[in-house]
Amino acid sequence: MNNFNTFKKLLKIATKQKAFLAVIAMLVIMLFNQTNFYTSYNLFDLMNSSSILMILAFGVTVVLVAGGVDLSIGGVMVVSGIVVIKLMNNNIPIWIAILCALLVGAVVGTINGYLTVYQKTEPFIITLGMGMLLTGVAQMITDAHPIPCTNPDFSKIANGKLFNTIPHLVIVMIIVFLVIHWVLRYTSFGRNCYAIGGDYEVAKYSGINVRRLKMATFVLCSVVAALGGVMLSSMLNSGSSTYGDTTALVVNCGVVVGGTSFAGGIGGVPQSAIGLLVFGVLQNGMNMLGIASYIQIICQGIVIAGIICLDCYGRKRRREAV
Amino acid sequence: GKTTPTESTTDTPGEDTPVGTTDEFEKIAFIVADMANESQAFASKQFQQYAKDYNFEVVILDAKGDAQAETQAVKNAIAQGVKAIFVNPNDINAIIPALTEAKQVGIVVGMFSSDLPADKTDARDFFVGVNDNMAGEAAAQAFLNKFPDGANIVEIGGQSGHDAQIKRHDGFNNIISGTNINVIDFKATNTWSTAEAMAIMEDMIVKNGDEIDGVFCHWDNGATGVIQALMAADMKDVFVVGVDGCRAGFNQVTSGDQSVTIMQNFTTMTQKSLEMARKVIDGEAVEQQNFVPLDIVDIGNIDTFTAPEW
Amino acid sequence: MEKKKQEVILSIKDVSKSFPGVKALDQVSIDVLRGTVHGVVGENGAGKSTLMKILSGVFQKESGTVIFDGETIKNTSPIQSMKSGLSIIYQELNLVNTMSVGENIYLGRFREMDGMRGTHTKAKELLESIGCTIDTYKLVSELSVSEKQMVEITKALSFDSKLIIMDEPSSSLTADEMKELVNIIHHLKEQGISIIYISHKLDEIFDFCDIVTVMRDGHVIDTKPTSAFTRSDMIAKMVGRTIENEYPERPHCVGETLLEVRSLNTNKLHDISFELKKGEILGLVGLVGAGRTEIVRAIFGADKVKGQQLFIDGKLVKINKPIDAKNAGMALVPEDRKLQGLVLPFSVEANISMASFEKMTKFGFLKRSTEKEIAERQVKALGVKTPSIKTKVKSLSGGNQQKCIVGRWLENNPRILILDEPTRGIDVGAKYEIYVLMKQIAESGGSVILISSELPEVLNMSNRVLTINEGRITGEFNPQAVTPDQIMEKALGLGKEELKS
Amino acid sequence: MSEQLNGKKIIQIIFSEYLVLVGIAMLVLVTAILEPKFLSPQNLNNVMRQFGPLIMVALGMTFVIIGGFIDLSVAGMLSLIAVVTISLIEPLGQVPALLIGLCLGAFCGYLNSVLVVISGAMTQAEALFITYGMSVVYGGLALIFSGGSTKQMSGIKADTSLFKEIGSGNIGILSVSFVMFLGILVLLYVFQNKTFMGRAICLTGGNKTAAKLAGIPINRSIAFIYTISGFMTALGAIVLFSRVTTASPVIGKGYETNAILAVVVGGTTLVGGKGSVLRTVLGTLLVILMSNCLNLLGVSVYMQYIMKGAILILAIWLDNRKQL
Ligand SMILES: Nc1ncnc2c1ncn2[C@@H]1O[C@H](COP(=O)(O)OP(=O)(O)OP(=O)(O)O)[C@@H](O)[C@H]1O
Ligand SMILES: Nc1ncnc2c1ncn2[C@@H]1O[C@H](COP(=O)(O)OP(=O)(O)OP(=O)(O)O)[C@@H](O)[C@H]1O
Ligand SMILES: [Mg+2]
Ligand SMILES: [Mg+2]
Repeated sequence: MNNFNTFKKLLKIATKQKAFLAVIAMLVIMLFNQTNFYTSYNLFDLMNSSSILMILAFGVTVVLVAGGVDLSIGGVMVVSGIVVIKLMNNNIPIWIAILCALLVGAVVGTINGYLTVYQKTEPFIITLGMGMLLTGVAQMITDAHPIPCTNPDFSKIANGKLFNTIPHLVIVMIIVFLVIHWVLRYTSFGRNCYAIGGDYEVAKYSGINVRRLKMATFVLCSVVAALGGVMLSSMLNSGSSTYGDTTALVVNCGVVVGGTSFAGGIGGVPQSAIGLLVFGVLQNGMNMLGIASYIQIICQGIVIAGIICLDCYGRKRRREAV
Repeated sequence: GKTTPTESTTDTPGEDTPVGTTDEFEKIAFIVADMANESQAFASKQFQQYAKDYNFEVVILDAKGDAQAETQAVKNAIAQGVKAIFVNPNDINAIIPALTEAKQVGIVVGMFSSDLPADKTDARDFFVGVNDNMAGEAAAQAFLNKFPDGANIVEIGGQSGHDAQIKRHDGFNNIISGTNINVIDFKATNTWSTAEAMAIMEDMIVKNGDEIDGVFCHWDNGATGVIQALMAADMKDVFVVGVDGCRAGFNQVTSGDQSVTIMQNFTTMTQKSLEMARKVIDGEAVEQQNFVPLDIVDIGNIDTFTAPEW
Repeated sequence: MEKKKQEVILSIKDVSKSFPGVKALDQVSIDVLRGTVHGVVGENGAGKSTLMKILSGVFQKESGTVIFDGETIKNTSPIQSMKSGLSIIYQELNLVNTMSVGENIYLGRFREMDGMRGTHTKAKELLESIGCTIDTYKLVSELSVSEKQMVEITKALSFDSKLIIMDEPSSSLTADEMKELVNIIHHLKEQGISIIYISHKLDEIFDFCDIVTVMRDGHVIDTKPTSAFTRSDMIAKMVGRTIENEYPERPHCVGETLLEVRSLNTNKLHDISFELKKGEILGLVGLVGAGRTEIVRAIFGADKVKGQQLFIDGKLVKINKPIDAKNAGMALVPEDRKLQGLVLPFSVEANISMASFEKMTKFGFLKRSTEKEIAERQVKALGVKTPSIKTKVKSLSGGNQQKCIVGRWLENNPRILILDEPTRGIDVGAKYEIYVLMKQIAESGGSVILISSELPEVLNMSNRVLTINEGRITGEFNPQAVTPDQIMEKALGLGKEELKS
Repeated sequence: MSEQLNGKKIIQIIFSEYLVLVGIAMLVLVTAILEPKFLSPQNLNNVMRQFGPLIMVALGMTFVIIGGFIDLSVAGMLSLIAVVTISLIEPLGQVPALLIGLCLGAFCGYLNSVLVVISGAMTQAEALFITYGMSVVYGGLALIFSGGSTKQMSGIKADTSLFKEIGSGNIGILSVSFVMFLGILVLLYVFQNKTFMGRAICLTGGNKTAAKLAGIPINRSIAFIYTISGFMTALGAIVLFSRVTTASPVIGKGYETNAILAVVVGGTTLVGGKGSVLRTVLGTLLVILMSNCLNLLGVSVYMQYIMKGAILILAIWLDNRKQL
């Protein structure tokens, strides 16, 4: 009985989740092709290469659920990634450097939050501006040169492998996933995020401290993005101002493809993980199949537009069907 | 299922034939920094064209101008079980961890066009390419030749933060500083955009007027914009130097709009890379650093070069 | 009931508030006694909602004092007022659509509720205590309007309130649910909780309010025990003039068939067929959720249908989009004016002229003077209270907003006017005007389809009534020849059950 | 409004409604003091020319944003149109190439609208991601079409006089592209304020459901919104490649953000329903002047990012403050 219910629940999620179906479809396609796709190395690599974007996506999910949007994560990632390396290159211990980088995230998040919440500006455009500004800051502090890390231990944080198979990066990603999932589902903070995203005014009249809460989501998102930046720097063992070019759009897009509503109040980190997996599997699979780059680009565009269109279409059908 | 490439020796007989190799050709991967960049798109075509000559089958992976995507591409190549990887790096430091991993599983690693930092060269087997520092130096030399008595020039950089932009700028300024040629204005672009180069040039003309004797533009297509701006301002005798030696640069030199292009020969570079890889795989020793010389092309010697295909 | 000591729980003194262009409240003073139901009535825009929002801390008063439970209240906020024992059910529904019923009831109190499970258990208990069986895990967006209303009431109850303000809670409740609400109100009263009850339905006011305050144009006109009011007295005070009848006489020149609907099917509707005669007002009666809205939306081309044939004047017409319906001479005043009717950030003018582009465009170009004429004509004809036609429709009161939508369609001289809950939240005077309009349309050869949850309204205004139950037509009546009970029986679907048994 | 307009009132209106004007004035003032050549005719001429491509795209974007949607596809679309049009000059001749380019733009825009309408995307966010996907598709098509290489107008043996005229020609003291812009501005202004479709677009942006139920053809207005955007992007592409005489397959990169920036800094709100093409002109002017000024002041490209971001934030912030 219980099993049956879980099964039904899964089925419901599957039909509702275009992204999930897309991932399954791609996995099936890869079954019928003679490639090294289904090797443990590749599957872990696939997870590994999606991990940083996923970490960012989990932070963004919180903001989106609360009815905001954050396009500055690319900038945050880059700046914090550079900060951590600059500090370490000046002989500051790793952990302190990482904390400082996260602090950078917190500061940016606070500014974003302050401007959107207390000054009632449009987060979409404010964070876009913040992203540009941070890119400039990153270029200025590095003079637009990539800076290699001189501390040999730093690289191991992301590049090491547990039992020689599971990349540390994947483990970090899973930890972030679990923490944010728990926060969103089982804490007062998380539920209130859904409330303010669902209806800001109602939440306000229900005595939720909407401003502080919404502000907190921006801070959380930026701190998570900063963590993503630290992991990126560790993975690449260097920091540069050019890393975060299209990150913000791709991540937000992945989160929405996964099914977290831009309008707020709907979604969660499992959906975001799947949304990002769509891109990860697609990229990896097409590389495995040796599909030419330009075609890959077009396929990616079609998948993005396609899934979102299907999703909208489903919602339209549901609207009409009631 | 199949084994992971990391445990490369545990292949059990009777399994599916490894996909990485066919009967005749060994699989190699060329990781392009950015396929939207025409010089690299051209290089990838060269790889596809010449791979068979060295008994290779080439997989092209696009890093889309992104350092992170590039390490992913390297790992993807590892997963595909290739014999050799050629990388045109977006960021020479960022690529090292991934290349180290590739070398650990026994893949031959060749750097294409840009080399790793001097103290990290053990992460690759060999390097073939031009040195972008040298491109900058050659451009500087062209100015020194043209203006022995000194001149005022401006520099328009490529995408700021990009490896080629950094090296061309550094190489150029190493030679130029201390000479009587003054770089009175420098600005890099947000992307390798002709329109941006043109707008910057227009604004530099307003600012510096007729003082400008020469322009060093980091890439020939940018020089196209520079030339447009100069023509609009009716400045005819400005000495324009570009890098690439692509079709645009060639045409501009031929028509006399551009004075010099520093030409890099991708065909030679590709062939040399493939040859090196073949040798390493076959167990021969190779030279680690292989510079393909840059040509300084001007109206005087342009007839001696074959017109580029890109 | 023995006379307890009638203690004043809430004392409002000389409270004023103005908005740009209107003085919404002018020196308002009201005392509310503990354990009483205090009715507040008044025309649209009288300032009722504004006053309540000041009490609950949504708006801040400009002057005057408010003393609640012995304490003077200054610059309060919604949560402060709720915690101090004053909760409010707003006129516009106030639930988070994307969340479950249970979480909505305890919104913002997740921690106190001991997590998700505690929230749902407690919510279920509370809902059951008022006789409501909604699944607490259901999303609010899946509820019907009346179910939402019940959830709101439950939410207000979940606070230990000393005073509950209900701003038109009954505007979308069915008769049964209304009974339940009355029970709840009595129950609360017994516990010594006071209730401020705002409604345009005078029956309710006379039914269970102890004291009534009448407001007009931001002033308190009178406050006295309900028994001291007569109905016409109260109406006269509300509108400042006397109205003899609440309903005009229904039209009586019913002619041949104007519209015929044949086998209309959608996911929710089954084989709906009916005729609409010229000069007729056809009432659709049913419980909320029965599918009345769906029928008219389908006819109007707003929803996808599986199959239907529509004949106007005996000719088959194809209607796929609302534009087709408009061109065929139909007009629809939708049930949710803010979401479906109005473009809130736009002016009254733009909102009124929205359906009249044929009139005001020439070769695709707008004629501004015509647009102005149209807007001014309708504002005048319907008596829309607005500072100017350039005023944003957002700042009008509910009733006046509704009039803008009606005016928009009247400008088109529609032959078939469909009104979905047209008088929801509208005062007596405005209601009467709308009834007269319906009658005028009918008498000038058009017809009206009227959907309303107020049975007296349907019975008094229509020539014919169809009952709808679960997407089917279950009966057809002449409202002059039946009792309300007979109609409700069919609307509740009881006839079917009897046949079966 | 028929109230008396005295000086004080005008200043008040400027500060409350057209803050971007103040921004422009300050930018002009500071730059003119630090670098007097800023006001030289040559520089003004440059600004006028640099203004050309972006204003076209931004004007199109204005309608999209007023209609409550957004169009990120202009980046890919601009690249595609530029490489296609420039390649067609030689085989087909100038006028056919130009017309095909414009049609292609309108078609791509129409295609976007079809996706939006069929899928029933009602919100800005949905449209954002659909058009982002389409931008990637158009960009990919541009790469395939060009094989990744830059197309040269100067390398074309055909007659390119028409495009040269668009790119660098003059009518009196005005550049051809500027005159084109003026003409189009008038057309679009009239379209927005005096025609049925213009009003329909505003109403669609204000409340789609209500507009639909009132018999406004919202599907047609969505089609108009995106087709205009596509057409204007095509014009932008043509002005752009005529100016620089080349078209690379990534030539449109960044145009989407700059166009949105221009529209929003101008004061058209992202909520939909409210805004004007005139505001966009001011917004675009600010964006263009900013990079011009920074170039003249010799500020590094890093600063340009920082300034752009900061001005965007500042503009929105100040704009919001006065509304509070
Ligand atoms: N936010 C607001 N901004 C401007 N004016 C407002 C606002 N809210 C209300 N008003 C105006 O204040 C007056 C009183 O409105 P209120 O909503 O209190 O009326 P009401 O008595 O509740 O009417 P109804 O019965 O229609 O709900 C009206 O003239 C209305 O236009
Ligand atoms: N937005 C929505 N999403 C999902 N379900 C809905 C939505 N709106 C309504 N429903 C469902 O459809 C049913 C009909 O709701 P509604 O109250 O609109 O019915 P109706 O036919 O309009 O009622 P009436 O007969 O009073 O006009 C309800 O039971 C509700 O569960
Ligand atoms: Mg009210
Ligand atoms: Mg209804």
